[in-house]
Amino acid sequence: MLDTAFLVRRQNPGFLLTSLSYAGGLLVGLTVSAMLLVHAGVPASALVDEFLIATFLTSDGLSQTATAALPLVLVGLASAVAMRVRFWNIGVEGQLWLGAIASTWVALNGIGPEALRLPTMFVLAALAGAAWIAISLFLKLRWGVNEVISTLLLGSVAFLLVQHLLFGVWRDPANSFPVTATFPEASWFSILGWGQLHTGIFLVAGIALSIWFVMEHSRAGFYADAVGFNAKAALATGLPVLRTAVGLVLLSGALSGVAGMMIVAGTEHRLNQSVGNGYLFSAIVIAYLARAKPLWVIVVSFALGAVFTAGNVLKVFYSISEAMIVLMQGTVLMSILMAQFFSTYSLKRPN
Amino acid sequence: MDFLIGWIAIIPSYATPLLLASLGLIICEKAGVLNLGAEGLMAVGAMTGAVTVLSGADPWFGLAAGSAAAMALALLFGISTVALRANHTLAGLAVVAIGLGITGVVGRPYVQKTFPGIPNLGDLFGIDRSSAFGRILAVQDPVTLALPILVGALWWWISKSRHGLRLRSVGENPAAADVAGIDVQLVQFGAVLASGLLCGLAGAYLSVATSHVWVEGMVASRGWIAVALVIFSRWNAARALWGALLFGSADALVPRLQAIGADVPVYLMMTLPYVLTLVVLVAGSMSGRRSGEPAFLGRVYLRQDKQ
Amino acid sequence: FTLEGAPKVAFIYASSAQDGGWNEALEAGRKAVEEQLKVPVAVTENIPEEATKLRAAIDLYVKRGFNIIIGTTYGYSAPMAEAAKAYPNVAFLSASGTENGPNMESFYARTYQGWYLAGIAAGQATKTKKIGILAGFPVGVVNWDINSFALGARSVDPAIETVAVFANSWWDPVKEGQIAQAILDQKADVLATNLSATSALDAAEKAGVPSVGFQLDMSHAAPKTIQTSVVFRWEKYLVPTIKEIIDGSWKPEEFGAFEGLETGVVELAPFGPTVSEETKAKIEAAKQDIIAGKLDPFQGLLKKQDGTVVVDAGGKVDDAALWSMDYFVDGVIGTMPAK
Amino acid sequence: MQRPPGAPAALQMRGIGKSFDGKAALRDASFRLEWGEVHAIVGENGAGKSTLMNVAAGVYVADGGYQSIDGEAISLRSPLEAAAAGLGMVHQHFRLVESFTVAENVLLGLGRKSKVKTPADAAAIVAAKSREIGLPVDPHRQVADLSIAERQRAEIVKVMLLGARILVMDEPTAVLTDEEARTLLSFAQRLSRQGHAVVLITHKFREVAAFCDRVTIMRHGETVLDGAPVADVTEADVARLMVGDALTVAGRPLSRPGDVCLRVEGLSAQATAHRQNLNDIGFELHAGEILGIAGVGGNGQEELVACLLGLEKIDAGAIMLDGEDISAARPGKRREAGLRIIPSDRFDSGLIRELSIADNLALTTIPGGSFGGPFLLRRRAMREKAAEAIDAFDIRGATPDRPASLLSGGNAQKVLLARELGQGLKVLIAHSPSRGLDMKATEFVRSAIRRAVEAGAACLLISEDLQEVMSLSHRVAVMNRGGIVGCRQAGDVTPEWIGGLLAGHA
Ligand SMILES: Nc1ncnc2c1ncn2[C@@H]1O[C@H](COP(=O)(O)OP(=O)(O)OP(=O)(O)O)[C@@H](O)[C@H]1O
Ligand SMILES: Nc1ncnc2c1ncn2[C@@H]1O[C@H](COP(=O)(O)OP(=O)(O)OP(=O)(O)O)[C@@H](O)[C@H]1O
Ligand SMILES: [Mg+2]
Ligand SMILES: [Mg+2]
Repeated sequence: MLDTAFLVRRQNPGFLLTSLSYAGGLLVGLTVSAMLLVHAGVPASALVDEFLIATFLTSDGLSQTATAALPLVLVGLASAVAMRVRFWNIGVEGQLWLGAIASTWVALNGIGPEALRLPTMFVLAALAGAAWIAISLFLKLRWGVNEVISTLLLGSVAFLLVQHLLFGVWRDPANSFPVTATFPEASWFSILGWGQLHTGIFLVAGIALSIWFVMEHSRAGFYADAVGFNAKAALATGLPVLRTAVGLVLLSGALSGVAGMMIVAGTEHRLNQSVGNGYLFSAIVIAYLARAKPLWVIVVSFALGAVFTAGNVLKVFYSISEAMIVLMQGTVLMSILMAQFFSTYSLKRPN
Repeated sequence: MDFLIGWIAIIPSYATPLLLASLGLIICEKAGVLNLGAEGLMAVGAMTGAVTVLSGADPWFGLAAGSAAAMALALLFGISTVALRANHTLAGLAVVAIGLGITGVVGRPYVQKTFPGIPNLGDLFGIDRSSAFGRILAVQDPVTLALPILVGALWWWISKSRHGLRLRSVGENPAAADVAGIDVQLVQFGAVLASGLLCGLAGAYLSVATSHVWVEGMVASRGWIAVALVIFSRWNAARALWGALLFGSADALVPRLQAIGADVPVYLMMTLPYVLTLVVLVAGSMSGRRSGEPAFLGRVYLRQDKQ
Repeated sequence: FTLEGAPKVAFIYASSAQDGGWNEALEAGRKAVEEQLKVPVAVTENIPEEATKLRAAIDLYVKRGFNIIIGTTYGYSAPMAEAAKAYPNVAFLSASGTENGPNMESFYARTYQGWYLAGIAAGQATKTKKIGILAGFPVGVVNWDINSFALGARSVDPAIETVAVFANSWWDPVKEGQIAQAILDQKADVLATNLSATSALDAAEKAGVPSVGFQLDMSHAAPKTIQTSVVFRWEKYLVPTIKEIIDGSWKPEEFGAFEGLETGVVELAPFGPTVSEETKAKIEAAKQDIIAGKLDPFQGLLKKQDGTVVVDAGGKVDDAALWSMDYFVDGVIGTMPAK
Repeated sequence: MQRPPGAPAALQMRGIGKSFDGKAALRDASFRLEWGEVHAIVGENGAGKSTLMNVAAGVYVADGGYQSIDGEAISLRSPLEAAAAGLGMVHQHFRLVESFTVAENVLLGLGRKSKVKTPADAAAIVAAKSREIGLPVDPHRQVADLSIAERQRAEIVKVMLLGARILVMDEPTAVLTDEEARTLLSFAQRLSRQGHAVVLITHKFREVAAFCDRVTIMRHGETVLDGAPVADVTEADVARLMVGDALTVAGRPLSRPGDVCLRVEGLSAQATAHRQNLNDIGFELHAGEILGIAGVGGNGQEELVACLLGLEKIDAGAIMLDGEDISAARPGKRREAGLRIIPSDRFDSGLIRELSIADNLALTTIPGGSFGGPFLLRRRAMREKAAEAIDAFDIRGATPDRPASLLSGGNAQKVLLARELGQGLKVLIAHSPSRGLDMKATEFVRSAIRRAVEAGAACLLISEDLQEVMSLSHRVAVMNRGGIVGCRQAGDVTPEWIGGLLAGHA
């Protein structure tokens, strides 16, 4: 495989080959993971019975997956839209924290009329997320500061800001733990009666479909592609390059912010130190595997949500540790990536 | 004065692991391979180093074992990115997941077990601690002491030597390197392994040299800071030294302020290393320097592609 | 409260059960429950402090017939309370939790009592009149340990000052070692850790300074210099409580279970070689006084760091005020993060 | 210095096939290079010239066929092996590391065994070599700061220094001035007379006629004429063999200049690290007129285009289009006013590789509101429009949905023409519009421009190809060191006049 001399790129791998290599990578990754699990003491028979069935074929499993997927779709989209204009948003978590802070502020202080509480939280969370990414955007546009580092560093700053509030004005007054008081119910998405799934799903569906429509069928989406692929040519052909890039980057921040709101208003109903953790990894993986395509983001988010659900089942019934689950995620991801080789290149020796 | 001496003395222990990892990443990225896997590589180094020492080996051997184990993970990264041309960003994230995961699984029986670490200069040479300089020097360890030399050597090797020229050419324009007779894949593999070595050493340094104990997740995002420092340093080993010292000194300051009871908003103070790094970065960018990013960083080279 | 069905117990941890500290102390209690009560006990680790994830785990357990569920972090408290409402026939015990109900009890230990005793040991040992303590986050249950430690030392010599630093993490041994150094640099000659990692004790041992551990007996980390550790003995609470739940005689406390030296849920680990007989006697006397109710670490006159009076002479800090303790007492040098 | 017949060929290739993922670039191609000759390879864009030589140089591995160097059969696996066998190649797309200096690039290429160990030593031999072959190169400058022509010179000097016995040059003269091309090619001739073998890929027949001994012609991946002596073929033969039919050559547009369309006054821009300064440039361009700007690349042409288009800010002066000052307007606005451009690098600032041909064709009109309103995009209409353009401009290998990256150079240029010569054109800026194109494609481009000008457009033709400038323009200006140093009616232009104006050039 290292034999550079014979490696050629397939010009048009086709749907079948691409799907096959994905499936093959997935299969190998899952097989390795299954072996790890069996090694860790999970009976092989249980893998199918409980793990597959509990995750995919029970109502509980599915509703958990759907609930977990909601913020994932949002951060996946956030990462994807920024990726479309070649802006590497490594600060998804930071913007998510800002969105969570903004919505918590609205909820705890009862800002605005009760009927408009959720919309107010939504708007402010989006603005807060956008404002946070705007710092990195400004630094990049004004002085060319690399956004990878600025979003990464600002992500840490955002988390410390959350801690500042949780250990300060928002700490639980009765117990002084870093958890805010539970929000009044006006700031909750209502439960739909299927597990913990809540009305936030409509908001997420609306957002995801709008973004799909914008990216694939609108002029803005067209500009985004042009700008992302070749900003210089886009400028030379008269496209509004700056406006497009700024718009999409701010949208990315806003989506992350809304993800923060989705978490605190949808399932947590309070803010604590751990609700936003781990979303960066998910966001990047989702956006990449979905190739920044909005509809695929939805699909991959649900797949990842299912992985979380399955992980929960394993943790609960087989005392499988988080480390093992993280290891399996890494293994599956790595094997999918490696398998791409077979659909992207072919090895052609002289005859 | 005491405050200052204590502070200065502790800064290297903050900066050393960051710097070691950044140096590894710089070598790797100079060859065009974007490496986001530092966190995972460091985790493997930290765990292996600790487990090795806990099984009775010499701490120095623990450092070596940590490096070697991280190199093994780096090898996987190399196979995926260099040989199989997988996406560097995602493969890096996969390395983080695998590194964090495997250490949690394998290291489980070794959590919170104290073991002897490497001696510091005070122990080794009986340095007189009466002067400020003596106090600062005595608490350093040989690894830290060797670092400036390593930085200097690496800087020279990368930017002045012919090997460095070859390394850089691969990251800048592999097609040019290829026709110049350089084995692009081989150089990239070497660079990836070097990053494994140094990131593993950085991780092992955390467990074996600094804390003498291992717990899951003890790298605690230091790998990501190293990734940031690489950009901060504009892929320059010498500047990485200043970056690590800057970050480390700001990081070391906050607990010391707490310890003297300074009335500061602690959590806002803790943002200092991040904000300061950003400010210096912006100041650097304002002066309009080139970013130094290797032109082909993170991209896939295939000889038979249409150029 | 009566249990429906055969008793099945589940422990849910937020991180690894073998963390060398808080979780491992609870693990010891779990093992005792398993051995002494002969009931099936399941363990789940690494369920993050998020409502969805915890709730999913609880649901899975309940569906499988588990009816005694023990959560092990304050972050579980509120979602557990919601689950308790949804499953009235399942018993919930919440370690360091804040919610209680007809089928839910939060439990914690009066760790400050142990820390007061440790403070006496430290106060006896210090020559520089400065001792130090390293802690995780500024929450009530941690603040009272710091304050009580300082007060215990001051009971030996009112001139003693206590340097307190928060690591802003529960598990970062690297940082803890570095912070330990920062405290030692302040000329503290006794070093206590309120965290699970041993690197602070290791630093103390290197510096030849007496130390105090927490949660488990940490003498292995500093065999020469450790004085003692303030340890949890959760089996003293868990075994009888779960027994009551099974018997049907359980009645959750209105404000949760909050036991101390008197039941032995908190105690001191065996003393190390540096503790003199005189000190041991002093500590034993204080311990008996606390058990007898003659001594309370937080009795008046108690002043805050800035000099304001918390309680006047003759009064004492009540339980509610303990839980919301967000200040350092007089004699502590340190920065309380935010007000 | 021909060797006696029967001596082994310097390079022999027989029955070479090479396909890229099913699409054949070479089918049964053959080539025979003798020691002591300069051998031309000519052929249309995409005929497989570069591919064949890349096979010879070890960059591509052929699917099958026989290959030998100096009589010894070889099967190359890497450029290194080719270099070891004594073959060096100047690639069509330069293999230079931009962030290195010229000397460092040479040092890199010299490999580990060379006696030259430091950039300073390398600089010395670069300077010596560049004097010897008459191509000026400053060894200490960073490649990133060099113009295309300078890079070409650096690349040639580099390969020369590697000491190959067989030298392959892929379109080395495409971006050189006539003078430089002559110098280089006479050097190549000298080399061959010393017994080396030289391959020259070119689209210019005059170079073949003047400097080459034999010529090989390729079409569609096959060799249609295998090494005939140059004396035996005429330009018409070559053209016919290359294309399969005869060419008509377009001359100057048959139109009389009208009103002033574009007026540039006192345009100045500061130099930066990557940029030549522009000083006080002024000219007028009339409707129905072509104003040619001749000059050596790197003398401010790129910068002038960037300023006219609005990609770079100007420090002083005015750009008036139809009497309106557009010097502060953004590129989109200038386009709306009727400014169009064919850039020198098609895929750098003209086309977007990854987008489909339909998208590329619609790129400039969408901001103005075509293909849907302010929000929506009507892809079907875009596709239909593209299909028409593909037909009208005879864009080979194109369908509306194929990415532009798959087009050959000539066809990519046609996409650009189809777009830029469309509605609303008033002023066309054509920068080296036929660079790297074969004869047929070149004629197509020139006649398209001619037609547009005859229909009333004004054209600023910036080119390093003197012949192109002189044969198409009504007036000719000469650019040197960031300024316009002279301007004359086409009838009064002589090569000597231009040469004199350019003489100041280093
Ligand atoms: N690496 C490659 N991958 C895919 N296709 C290629 C590659 N290299 C060349 N081709 C294709 O092979 C054919 C021949 O290309 P080649 O570059 O040899 O033509 P050429 O004769 O040099 O043309 P030009 O005069 O434009 O340089 C073209 O269709 C081209 O697209
Ligand atoms: N990768 C490819 N897959 C399929 N067809 C291709 C591919 N590349 C080129 N072609 C087709 O081959 C023909 C010749 O293209 P080629 O790339 O040789 O152009 P070129 O003139 O060499 O380009 P340039 O001048 O930029 O080197 C075109 O008709 C083009 O559509
Ligand atoms: Mg070509
Ligand atoms: Mg070619």
